[in-house]
Amino acid sequence: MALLDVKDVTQQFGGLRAVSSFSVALEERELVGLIGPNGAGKTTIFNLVSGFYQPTMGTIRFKDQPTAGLKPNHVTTLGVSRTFQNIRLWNDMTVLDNIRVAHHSQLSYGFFGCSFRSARYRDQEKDITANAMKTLEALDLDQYADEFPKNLPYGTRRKVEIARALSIHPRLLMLDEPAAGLNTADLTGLIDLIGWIHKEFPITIWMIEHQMQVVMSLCQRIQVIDFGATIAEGTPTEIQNNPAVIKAYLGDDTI
Amino acid sequence: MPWGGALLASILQNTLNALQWGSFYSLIALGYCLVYGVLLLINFAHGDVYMVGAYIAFFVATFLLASGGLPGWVVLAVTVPITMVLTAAVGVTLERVAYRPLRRKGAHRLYVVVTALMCGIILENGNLALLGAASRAFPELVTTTVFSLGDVKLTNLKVAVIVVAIGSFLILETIVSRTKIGMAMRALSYDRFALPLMGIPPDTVIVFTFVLGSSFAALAGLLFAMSYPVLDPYMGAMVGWKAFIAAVVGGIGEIRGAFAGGFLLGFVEIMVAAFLPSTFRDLIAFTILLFILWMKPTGLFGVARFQKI
Amino acid sequence: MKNYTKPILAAGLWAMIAWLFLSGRADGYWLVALILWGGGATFAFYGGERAREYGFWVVLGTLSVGAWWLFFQDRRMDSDWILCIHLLLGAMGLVRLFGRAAPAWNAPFLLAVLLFCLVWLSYQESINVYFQSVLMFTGINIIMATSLNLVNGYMGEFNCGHAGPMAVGAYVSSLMTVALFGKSQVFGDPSLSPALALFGFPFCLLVGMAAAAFIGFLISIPSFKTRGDYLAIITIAVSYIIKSTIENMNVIGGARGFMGMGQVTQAMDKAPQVFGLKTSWDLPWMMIWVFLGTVFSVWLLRRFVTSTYGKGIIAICQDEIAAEIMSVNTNRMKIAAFMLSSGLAGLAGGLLAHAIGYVNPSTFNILKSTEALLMVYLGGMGSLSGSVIAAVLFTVLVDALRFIIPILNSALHWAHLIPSSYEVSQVWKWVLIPLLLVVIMRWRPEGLMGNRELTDYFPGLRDYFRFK
Amino acid sequence: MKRYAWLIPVLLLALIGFGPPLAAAEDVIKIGFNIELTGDIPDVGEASKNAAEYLKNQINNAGGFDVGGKKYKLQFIYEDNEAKAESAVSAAQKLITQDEVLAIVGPQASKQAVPAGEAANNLETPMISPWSTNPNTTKDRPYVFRGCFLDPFQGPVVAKFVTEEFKAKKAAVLYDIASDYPKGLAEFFKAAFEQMHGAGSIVAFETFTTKDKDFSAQLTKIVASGAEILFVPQYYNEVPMIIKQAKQLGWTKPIMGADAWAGGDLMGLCGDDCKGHFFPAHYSNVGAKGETKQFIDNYTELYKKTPDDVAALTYDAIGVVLAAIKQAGLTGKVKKDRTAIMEAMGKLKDYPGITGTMTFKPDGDPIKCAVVVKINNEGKFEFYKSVCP
Repeated sequence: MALLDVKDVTQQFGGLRAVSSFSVALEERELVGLIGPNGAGKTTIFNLVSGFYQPTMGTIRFKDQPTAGLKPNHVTTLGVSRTFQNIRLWNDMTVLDNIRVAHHSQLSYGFFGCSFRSARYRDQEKDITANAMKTLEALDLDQYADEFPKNLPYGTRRKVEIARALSIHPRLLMLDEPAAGLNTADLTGLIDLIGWIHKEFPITIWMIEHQMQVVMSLCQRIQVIDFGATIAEGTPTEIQNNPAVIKAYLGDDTI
Repeated sequence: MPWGGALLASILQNTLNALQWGSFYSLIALGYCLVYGVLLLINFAHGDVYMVGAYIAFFVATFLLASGGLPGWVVLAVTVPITMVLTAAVGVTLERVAYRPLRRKGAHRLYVVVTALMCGIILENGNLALLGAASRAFPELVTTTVFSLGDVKLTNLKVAVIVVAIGSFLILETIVSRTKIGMAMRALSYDRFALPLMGIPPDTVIVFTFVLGSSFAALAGLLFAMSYPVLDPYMGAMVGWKAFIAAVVGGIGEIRGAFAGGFLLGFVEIMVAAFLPSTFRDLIAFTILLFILWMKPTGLFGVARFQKI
Repeated sequence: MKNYTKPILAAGLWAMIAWLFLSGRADGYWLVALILWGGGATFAFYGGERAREYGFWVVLGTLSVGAWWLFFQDRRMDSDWILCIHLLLGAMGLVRLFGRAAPAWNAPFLLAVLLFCLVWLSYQESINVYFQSVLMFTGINIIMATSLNLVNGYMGEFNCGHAGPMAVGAYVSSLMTVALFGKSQVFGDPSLSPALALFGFPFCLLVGMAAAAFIGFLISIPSFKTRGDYLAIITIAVSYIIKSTIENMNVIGGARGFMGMGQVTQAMDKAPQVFGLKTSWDLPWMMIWVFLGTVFSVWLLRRFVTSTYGKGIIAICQDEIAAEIMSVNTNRMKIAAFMLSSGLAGLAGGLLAHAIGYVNPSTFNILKSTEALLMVYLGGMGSLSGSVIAAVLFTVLVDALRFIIPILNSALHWAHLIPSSYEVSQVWKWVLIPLLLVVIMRWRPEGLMGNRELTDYFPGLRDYFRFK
Repeated sequence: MKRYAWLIPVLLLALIGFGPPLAAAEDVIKIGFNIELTGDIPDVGEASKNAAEYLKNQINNAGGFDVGGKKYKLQFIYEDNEAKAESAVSAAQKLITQDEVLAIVGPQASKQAVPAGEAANNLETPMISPWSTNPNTTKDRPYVFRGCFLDPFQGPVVAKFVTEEFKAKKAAVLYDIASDYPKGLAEFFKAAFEQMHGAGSIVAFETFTTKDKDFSAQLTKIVASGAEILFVPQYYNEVPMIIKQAKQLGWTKPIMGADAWAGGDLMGLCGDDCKGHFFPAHYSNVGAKGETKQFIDNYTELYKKTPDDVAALTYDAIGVVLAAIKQAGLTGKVKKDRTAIMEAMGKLKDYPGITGTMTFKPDGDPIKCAVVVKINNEGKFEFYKSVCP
């Protein structure tokens, strides 16, 4: 049984078909890449999986459970977590708070719990903080816990965002162009980091990326889409030599 | 109860009333909309700029009447441009003194909005403090003629107001969509930082926007003063808020939206007062507006700006 | 700055002591006490690190104990003000010395002493009814500003109809108290003994809060889909609808307003008789309720926004999409924020109605909402202490200008700066206040506090109160 | 140093507490004015202040006010209530406890007078509202008085007048629902008129909201309703617009006003349109004699406008307070004096005011006549008929 099972999903925005009958099945502990030219519909697929859009057609099942109609926060609770193409941290909250708030859907105390500081409130806040600090330490970010993300360098912000996504112990981690905007030195660090996460945590990683260096060295399996439809699938080496992929990226020089 | 012909006459009469009343909302809403479209700033002082316009028109007109012995229509013809220029100067001064420094310092948008709100209060009470409490009567520049079409009564002023409102809308629409500076205005609303890179000075565009908005507010103030000839310092406050509501219901930032929203609000208010118990006018009018926003959360003509994730 | 503050403060202190002595306001005992006080302060100003740390507070602590002792012994007071200032300073000293043992109790202890001082001063008529009402309006404005800050500051929405839920809270709680404890044309005789008013009043306020929170719930539903300026319109429209509805309800007075709360607040004085304790105490109960209400509001809001649960709304403000995808249930948080904010506005309204003894729908017009907005943005979006400071500043300024403008007028006339025919009237108040705000905005475009708290600027204050 | 920053406010607080007590001058009579200097109806506040200043200068220039053989200077303290209910309360409290006035004159409009009356009554200070016609202002409040007739009196006066004068059987009303005074008066008029002509004789009962400028929809309805008379119980600044718009929509029948028409510069705003209409007033400034004429002439000369009802009523209200002070005598103890003044005021018989003679009923309302005035062709308010209770 696949962890994430996307079947024939189509997304229509007015007249524009952003994704057309896209299917994928991700197994436990896989590291899969999703590539394609700009505007191919990659981020839309991520948005569909994380529940931000509801697919026009098709089904998405996570842990064998349909996610149709669920709100994004609900999907997160099931164990899907993600990062964003252009970093979306809460800039006026400390790094530690950023990670704590990501635990929001796990909170079981409500408004009255937080106003009366109930026992459950205190326990949970303690657990959350401990867990957040553990994640920060694991990613070597603990010295930034009280900094504001807006004051951090770009590479560190990327890392904080990954930490935020990772901190809630997801089963599926979706990385949307984690290497965008990084310099070469950061890039090597990022490849090591993703590899390390994949090794260290019981987690499936699904990644959109343009940097071939990252994709080729990390992914076990790559799926290529163009105009919302899959055009190729296979191991990195297979993809590298696939004529359809070359055509999609470089254009059709026969015309 | 009016039946048959009487009902028809009543509907026609109220339609005319609504067109006149909606014209004022539209004219003021256009000013809100211009500034909002360019700066994303709700210029809450706009209603009071319009009040200042009415007062300037009053002083210019009384001065001209007193000094020249000119006929009314000449005075009116001279008053219109002078009022527009002077009021535009007030609008631009507000922009220079209050909003621009904040913008330069990168203040949050809502701080500028609240500053605008405060500027409005300053204008209202400054007027009261300097000119005294007495309301003023606007001189009658053009003799009001009442035309009767059966039971429906029409005045020359009413027709003029409606024509001017529609004309202003057409002029503004042309400026914004056809001229070079209009293009710059639209560009500015999309990307404030790219515009200077294209060689267009954004401050010039902003000043032009304020000139445009304030001078049309002045026009509205002048016409308002002619139609409802009692001027008081607080006359702009309520109309200003309601015109803002109209602009938003139309879809703020859209010229067509502001125009349509103004007339819509005028229609709803007048028709509710006319055909339902007038006691519930505000209640029903605002419920209808809420319902419209519920159906179309970005207003009648507004388009939700797509946010890329 | 650093070099001059100490001498100025010390000189001011000694000048005050000298003046108290020379004007015959301090008798023998108090003179000794004051000199000890001044000496301790000077010692602390110029002493070394250790003196600064402890000496000052030790002296004040002793003095305070002395003051308490005197108070219970023979009430030898020359001035209630001296007593109260000593009590406050002494309490601060005690907190400073022993407060680390149980930091959670520091703020409640200080607030209790402050409340005692206020009640004592009003009981002794050292602060008159007018000053008491200014204090009450300050408290009410604090509730109004801080609660609006939750939505406008922390959540980043633009609610400009805060007066709407206030009106609902005011009317519902007033109708309840009058129906239960007062005689009126609408409800006839009281249904409960007026002697119970003291205990029933907070309950009625809670019902008013609940009704106002329901309005908040109604506003929050469109906020799922609608944001920004469109939501602003919805809030304005709701407040108009509320005002208009009340105006149309002739049963409760309509535009004429509703009254009768005065007898209820007077009935509170008789409360001790319920226990068979006949006292002649005439405590300023409304002031006590406003004080408690203010503390309650700030306390509740502070607890809300410092919890991870409440920080969800800050996440919505800073990036709603990220908040939604990263596990915040945005709809539920919006409901919570609007309900809390409106509920507290209802509390402010209920207290206002009882402090004035009269409600009128046009009290809750757009100007009231504008005042609330002014306070929030003057204090800074997302800063509770900023809202508190702004509310205090605003209320005090409004009433201080009553005194300042006539002085200004005569000064300007004396200097021949304005023609003798023109008088600077109270109208200038509403020019000066907004002007001040515009000037402050130019100087600090993020409001007085930005989105930081007082303790961020003055970390020393953490000794007295902590927010977490 | 920041550690001691808190000392600054503490010291300031201390200084306030130790501040010099206000020196109470012996030979001064302090009267407070709680009036609408800003807000919706600033004209009203201005007129009250003018009338008060006029009276004060008159008495002080003559050496002061004589109580029990001793001359006192008058000191008037003007507080602005911003035309807001809560400000009216705090202004009243300030006047009573901070300035320690003997009595308060104002507020003028009922919206402020009702809550301020509560405060004054609780603090046991006599208050007289010159212009508030709402019954609640004085109801069950021994310390609160008023200087004018009430809405329950004025409504029937108007109803009776239009019936007799215009033989009207169907009437229309246009009023501001969000304002206390017009609403109350409209309802009293409706009740009285329907009592005379049966239910349904008010063929149009139309409303608008404060600060509205356009009444065309309501007026269209009124014109179509076949009413013979239009009753407009509005303030002077709304009346011109209503009358103009009514004319433009084809209304040719008479329009009847209320006493608030005379609250400001009606004719300056209205011009020719208002001529020929009637309204009940507290006094008429045309054809006045004696002290009334003297007041009108002096006031007109001083402030370049004719005194309106508010000015005349305020002048009378201060006169009533002073007469009561003279009768009660002064002991120098403020609290005792206030009670004495209140009692003296209640017992005042036939006080000869410029707006007519006044005797207070036990609830603090005066027994007073109303005058129906006609706006004549010169724009003057001409005496037409006097209606007494």
